[in-house]
Amino acid sequence: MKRIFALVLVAVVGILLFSGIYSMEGFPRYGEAEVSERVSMSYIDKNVTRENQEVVFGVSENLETGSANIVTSIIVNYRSFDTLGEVTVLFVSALGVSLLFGSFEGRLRSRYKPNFILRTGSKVVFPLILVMGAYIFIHGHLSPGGGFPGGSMIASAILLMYLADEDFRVRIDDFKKTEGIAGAMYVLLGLVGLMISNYFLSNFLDTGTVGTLFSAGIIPVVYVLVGLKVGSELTGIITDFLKGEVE
Amino acid sequence: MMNAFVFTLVGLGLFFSLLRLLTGPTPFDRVLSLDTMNIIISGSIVLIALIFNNALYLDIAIVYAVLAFLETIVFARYLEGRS
Amino acid sequence: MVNPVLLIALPLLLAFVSIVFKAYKNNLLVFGTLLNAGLVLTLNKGQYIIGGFQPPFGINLVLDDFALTGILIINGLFLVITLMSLEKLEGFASVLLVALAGLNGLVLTGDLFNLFVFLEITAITAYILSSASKEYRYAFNYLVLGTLGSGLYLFGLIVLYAVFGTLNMADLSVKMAAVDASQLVLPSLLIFIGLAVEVKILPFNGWVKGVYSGTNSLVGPLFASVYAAGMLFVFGRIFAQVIPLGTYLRTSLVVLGALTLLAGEVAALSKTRIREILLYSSIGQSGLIAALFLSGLVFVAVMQLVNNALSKAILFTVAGQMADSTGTDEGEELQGAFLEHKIAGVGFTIAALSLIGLPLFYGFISKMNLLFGIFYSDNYWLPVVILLGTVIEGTYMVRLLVKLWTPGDEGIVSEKAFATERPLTIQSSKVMGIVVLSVVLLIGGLLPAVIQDNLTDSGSLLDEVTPAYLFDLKGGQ
Amino acid sequence: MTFDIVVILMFLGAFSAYLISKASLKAGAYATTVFSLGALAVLLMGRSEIGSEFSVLFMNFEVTVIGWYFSGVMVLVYAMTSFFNSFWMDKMMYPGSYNFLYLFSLAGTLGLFFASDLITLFIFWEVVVWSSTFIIPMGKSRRAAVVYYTISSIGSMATLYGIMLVYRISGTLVIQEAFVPLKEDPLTATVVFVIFVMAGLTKIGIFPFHIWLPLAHGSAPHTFSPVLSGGLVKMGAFIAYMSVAILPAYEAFEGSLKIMGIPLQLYFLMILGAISIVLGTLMAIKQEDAKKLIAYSSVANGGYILIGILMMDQLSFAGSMMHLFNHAIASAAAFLAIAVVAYRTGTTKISELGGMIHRMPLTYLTYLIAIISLAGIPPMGGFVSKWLIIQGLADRGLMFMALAAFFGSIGSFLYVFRPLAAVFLGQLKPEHEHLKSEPLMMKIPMVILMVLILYFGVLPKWLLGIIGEIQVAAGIEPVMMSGNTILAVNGVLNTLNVFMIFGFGFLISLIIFLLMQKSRRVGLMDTYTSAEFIYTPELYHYAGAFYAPFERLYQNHPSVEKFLGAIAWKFHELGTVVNALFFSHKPAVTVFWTSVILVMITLGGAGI
Amino acid sequence: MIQYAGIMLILIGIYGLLTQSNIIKIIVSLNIFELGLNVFIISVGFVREGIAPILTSVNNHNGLVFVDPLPQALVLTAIVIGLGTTALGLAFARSIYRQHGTLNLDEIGGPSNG
Amino acid sequence: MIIVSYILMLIGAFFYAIGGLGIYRMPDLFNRAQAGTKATTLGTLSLLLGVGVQQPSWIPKLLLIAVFIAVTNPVGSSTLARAGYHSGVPIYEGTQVDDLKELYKKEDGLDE
Amino acid sequence: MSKFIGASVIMFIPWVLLAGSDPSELILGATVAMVIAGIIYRNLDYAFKSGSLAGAIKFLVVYVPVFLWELVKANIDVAFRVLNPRMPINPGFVKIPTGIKGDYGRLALANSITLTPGTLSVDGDENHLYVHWIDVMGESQKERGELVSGPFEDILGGIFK
Ligand code: NA
Ligand code: NA
Repeated sequence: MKRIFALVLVAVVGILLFSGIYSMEGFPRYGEAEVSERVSMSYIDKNVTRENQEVVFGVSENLETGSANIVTSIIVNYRSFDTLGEVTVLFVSALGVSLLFGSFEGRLRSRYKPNFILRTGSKVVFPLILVMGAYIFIHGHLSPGGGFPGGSMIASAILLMYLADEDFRVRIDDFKKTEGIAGAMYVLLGLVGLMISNYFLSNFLDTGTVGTLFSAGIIPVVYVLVGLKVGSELTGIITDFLKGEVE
Repeated sequence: MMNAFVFTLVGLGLFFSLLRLLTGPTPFDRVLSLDTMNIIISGSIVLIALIFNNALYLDIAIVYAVLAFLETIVFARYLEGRS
Repeated sequence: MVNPVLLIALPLLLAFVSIVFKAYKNNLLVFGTLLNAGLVLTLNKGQYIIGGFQPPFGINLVLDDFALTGILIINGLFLVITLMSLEKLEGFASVLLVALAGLNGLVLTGDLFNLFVFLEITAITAYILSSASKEYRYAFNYLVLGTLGSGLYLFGLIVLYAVFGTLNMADLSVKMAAVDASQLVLPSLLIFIGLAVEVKILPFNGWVKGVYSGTNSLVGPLFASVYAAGMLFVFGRIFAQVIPLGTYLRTSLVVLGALTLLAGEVAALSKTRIREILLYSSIGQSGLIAALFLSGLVFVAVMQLVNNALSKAILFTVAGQMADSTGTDEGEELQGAFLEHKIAGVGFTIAALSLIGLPLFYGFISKMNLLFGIFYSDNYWLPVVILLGTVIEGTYMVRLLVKLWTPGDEGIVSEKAFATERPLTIQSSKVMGIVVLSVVLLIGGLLPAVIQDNLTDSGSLLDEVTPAYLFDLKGGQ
Repeated sequence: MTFDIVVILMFLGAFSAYLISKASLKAGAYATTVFSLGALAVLLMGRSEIGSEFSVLFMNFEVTVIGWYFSGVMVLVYAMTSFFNSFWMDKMMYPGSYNFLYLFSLAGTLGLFFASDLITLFIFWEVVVWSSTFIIPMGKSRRAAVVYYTISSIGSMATLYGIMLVYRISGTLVIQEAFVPLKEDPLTATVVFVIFVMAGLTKIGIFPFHIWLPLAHGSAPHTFSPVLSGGLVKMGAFIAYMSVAILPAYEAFEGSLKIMGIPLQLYFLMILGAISIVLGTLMAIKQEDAKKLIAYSSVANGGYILIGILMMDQLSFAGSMMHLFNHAIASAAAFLAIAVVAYRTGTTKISELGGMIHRMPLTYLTYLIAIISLAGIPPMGGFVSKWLIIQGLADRGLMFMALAAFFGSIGSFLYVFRPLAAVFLGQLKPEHEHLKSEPLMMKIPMVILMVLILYFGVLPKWLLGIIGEIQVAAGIEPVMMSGNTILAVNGVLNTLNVFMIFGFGFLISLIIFLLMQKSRRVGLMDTYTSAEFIYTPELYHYAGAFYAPFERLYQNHPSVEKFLGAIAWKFHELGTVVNALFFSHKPAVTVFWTSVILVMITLGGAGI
Repeated sequence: MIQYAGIMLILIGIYGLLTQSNIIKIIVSLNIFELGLNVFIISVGFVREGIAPILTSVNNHNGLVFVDPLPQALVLTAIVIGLGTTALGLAFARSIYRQHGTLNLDEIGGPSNG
Repeated sequence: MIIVSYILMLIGAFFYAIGGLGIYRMPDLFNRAQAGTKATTLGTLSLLLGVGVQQPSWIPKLLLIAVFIAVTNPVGSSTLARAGYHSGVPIYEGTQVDDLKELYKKEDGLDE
Repeated sequence: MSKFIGASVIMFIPWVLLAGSDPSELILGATVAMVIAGIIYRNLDYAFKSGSLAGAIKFLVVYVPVFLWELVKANIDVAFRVLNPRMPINPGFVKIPTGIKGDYGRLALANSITLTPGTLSVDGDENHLYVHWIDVMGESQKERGELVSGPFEDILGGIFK
């Protein structure tokens, strides 16, 4: 009865959502977004602060943001304040988790110990995943991905090791320090921008040539920091969740 | 033309795995079929990279493969010993 | 020139540093709150751009009078409350630093999506702080509703982006104003619901009871004054300045606000536990302030907001302290509790009276002004609701006050202060904080110009309803 | 000395009394007395200041005749009562705060009656309400304070609404100007009038807003009941005066339906006043507590005052203004007399008392005179003012009101007699055998009040002179006097002659009593019944269930208390419902409501 | 289409929140809701024939038709935020389980604090 | 060269199909795991090789993927099979020998 | 220290595969490898021993081709079984002895068994592997061991001593 009632209610909500959204004047049909009428056009053309006619991969130099990945240029340049906030969300969630499980000791153990196949197999791919993570956040301005996927890869590697080896234990203090330092450096980087060009988080480094490794100014630097931070934060969360129930 | 053949076969693989995913009967069977599908999907991403001539998809394929493995292990360890 | 982004960046920096130097995190918190409170005094109004990208392309901070009032209240009260209850920090120092940054970001940002990010930061710190009561089911409920709410906010925001192609508040408000308001009911409503969860508007506030009724002397005042103020400032920013409301939607939402006011006050009347009374009173006040913002009465809404924030800081500190030290906040068991803690009692009384709007206290000035404002907007039913609310609020507050001041059962004068086993103790830091806040309420009531001058232009973004109607405090003419 | 300094000094006085009390309780109480007397002196000397204006902070004042008169009445009561404060200091939980709040509310009344703008008026109104609210629980009932506050607050919030409405329409808060536009707008004028008068009614305790009055007056500290009953209820009269004289009601309601020349709006209120007279009298008769009895008599007397003010004429209005004064001092005197008894015996229950005349004859005399004045029996002041009111009513042909007023006077014999007989006359209880007489400091105010009651009953000329000024200021004809004779349309009243006649009769009966005394004093327990000794004195006492047969007549009457109590309970239940409906630890509840609201508002927006 | 699928997922999430009393299922419902929202956000920026907004040696200039990159950036942020809240929610779930021995909210009493 | 590439890719895709079919047709978890794992591993290797023939510059990354899958795919299946056995998934009734039983009996005995 | 170097090298190899051999990438890769190794090496033991390199080469040159060939055979076998309407199977869990020591060697063996015809490593203890065999043959452990892991046991034994 409750379910039927909920179903009816949700159906009504759905009908109203659909009709409400699609009856709005100017709401684009699917696939017909007018990017040229949105702020995004300037991100694609990289001409928020100066007039660019053309941006060409591997050729254009010294643009306002040198990231070949336009999404990355938004995440770490045009809207990098969001990203700082996002990092903070993860930071504070990890803090919350560790506060909740702060008194726990030891590790959760399952009934069956992982065998050598899983343990060794994981150990073999572990460095591969770690490096993959680093690769992703370092190349965030050139390829899909960036600090968050990269950091997540690092944390996945740690999670894998936890699952594969009952004796595996990260030195969580090292990770906490990494997390704190990376975060602090992110903010400091922003403050340096504030001092140099009067704008917090401004891209004060040379942005180089679009498409090359050393380009995009502070973007790769930020992504490295974000990657390290996210990686250590997620590791912290995982470690906390796997803590035992002993108090 | 060749691509069509290739994708038809890939699709068949996915389809049968999906059937197993739906029929089970145990969660392990479902995870197994999911694992298989994931491998097939990472391979398909590589194929897409070839078709779009864009190496960026290779990175995605790797990440996908990693997450697929992790998923299998997580489920396996989580389900182990539960009947 | 001090850039207000420091109000966000420095607490964040200290938060990150605090997990590296764990041993010093409480010191870092005190340092950070002091630093922020000091910085607030040096700010200049204006627009501050992040990253050097002009809005609407980049994110900007808007430091107008409205925001300035907001961060003044937030940073000031944050400082006082933190210093009052340092012994209750437990592990929360780093979380509090993030909360401070988040609250400042909420009030300062000029970008709708950035607001979503700060909303989440602030909300998550709130979820964590609400777990201090160890009543995790309430914290969980809050988390679910808060997340759903911000999801709906994001939904509405994306619909607006799809139509208008921008996320900047100023840009969006101009573009939205050019469109028929009836077109925008759905996204506006979604954004409203999103914020209403945090602002505690009925019926989106199911979490409040569980979370507020278990708060201690640190978390209670933080939630009821600082967080409430931050969320209400955002609400005011969005609904009085960014999103143009059509007559239909405006009326519906004002009615919701008024219902919240009445429901809150009526529910408070039926309660006997002090924190429960206060939490329903908070709900009622939120409804009132939201209704004022929705009516476009920014200035008076801010006044009432300030009054509520200052009063609730005192009330929840004392109530939380009662619960912390005696193990109960049941009014019956705390009869005559103020007999031995007269200063705290006087502070509590002043706060309660100011909340009701008694002359001599700041609440009176704000209540007069808000009534003038509403009458001036030719709304004659809302004042009836507000005044009825005041009668109910006064009734339960008087009931509570006489209970806390006079021991013994009805009709029997007893020397025994109260029925609990543990004695009520109040630290001197709390007493000092209470005195400071009470004095502010008194100054605001007797010399309103002192507070008033700092608020005068808070409604400046809304020229058409700028306070022509304002009660002239000099002449009453 | 100008009044702005007085107002400020009184507030400062309040603080200093608090501080002095911290050093010595007695000294604090004496300081309170000194400050109150000082305020009274300044008021009396400052009659020449009438017409001056001043401002304090953002508040504006003007000294008007009516304001001066009301404050005079008020401060007189405060000053007389303050003599008693020192005796209760050690019985109070917060003696310092008591002195503080006492003077604070006194200062509030000054500001209230001198206010020249509506906000200032409201501010001081609230100051008085709140300071008295916190004094009441220092007596024996917290519930009384809450009920007192709630009813007062309904009144003050209504006032506030009216003030805002007036300001919205006229754009000014100055009392003399704010109401001007209303004359053109009878509908709004009616709304404002009803609102203001409602505030007034709650304060005077007119039916159906009277329920707080016996509770609060009966439960307040013995030293504050006189102020509440003699003084503060008059605030309501002031508001009623404003609504009728300043609005002005007769002009605004020119076009209304009229009954005997009274606009319907006013006539309806008069009926309420009449009901209050009857109800107050009936309820006073059945009270078991002396303080409650006087409290109900205040309800009845409030009815007289209201009717008189609403008349806005030469006689009734003058009578009402005069009754205001007479009732103030008489009820203050009566409460003080009860306070003396309570101070010595510790109780105010009629059935627990008796024979007090043997221990405190002066108190007996005070009570006797006060209660006679309250009942409107010659030759006391109360008689003169009631006579004037009834004259005015009869003149207009308002026979229902006149009848009610007459009933009130007759009925008051019944309740006047009772405490007189049961508390002061009869036999002294064994435990009261060794009671001491009243202290000197208590005698002073009682003597002063007694003298005033008698004086203004016999020689009301000075008082009626001031009232005449008020009438002139309000634009009506002043009451006419020739020597000691009040000239009314249907008759004249020479108060001196009345006094002579009554004085003569009293003298004769006194001589008979003294010369032909046959009775011998017997101890209460010095008797036996059916060969059995009875050890509980109450059983001998004829004060309990005094009017039991009479009471049976209205045992199950529909009661306003029950009705309002039911409303309060409904609010309480509503709170529980709100709580149960919306607040839960399950997210689903809120998600449900969220969906419902989403649906409702979007549907409404779509025009469905 | 994908946009409709997004809204449907949002509705399924809401349905779950309305009907589920198991904490884990509530968290899952919330995640479905967020997933739908993210799909919707992405769909709002979709341009038919548009390519991923990354310049490569092949798609090498800004004259091409890209899909709107901004919603993608926003979604990345929203996903991470969702991750954070989910982690915290699960932590609460574990704490609730420890406290009450069940994950079913129906079996856990209502207000009792204090 | 392109022909070689497509043949390799076709082989890969063919084994994907076989893998899927195996997963579907085999009678119990262990037999399904057998079929699925071998087929998809070879399928992937073949497919990657085919792609590498067309895009030689991608070979390092393809190699990485290949190694990764060759290592993890059997590990995953093995882990899943063991977990399934521990959970008592139904075993094909034609199963003749079961040496695992004694191993786990011993382990369980130690555990409990 | 050897742990650190070992970890660094292990990290560096995939980087090169991912990022290519551009000098700037190589330098960056070396840095990254060392940074990650610096954070994590204490938790791991990729100790760098003499002989590791030789073993790795031997593994690549000798073992991998055999393995690939076995893999192809296995798949043909699977294809036949799967496509055969009758599905001729005769499964069982068998215990087989192994002489190979060391986790890596045993992993290689286990994986090889999984990927070769008809067998799937399920578990193992110090000296044995437990294998799901789709078509059980042989009677004794030894005999079965020969059948299942014969070709690999020798090669891997030579590499992982
Ligand atoms: Na990102
Ligand atoms: Na982001």
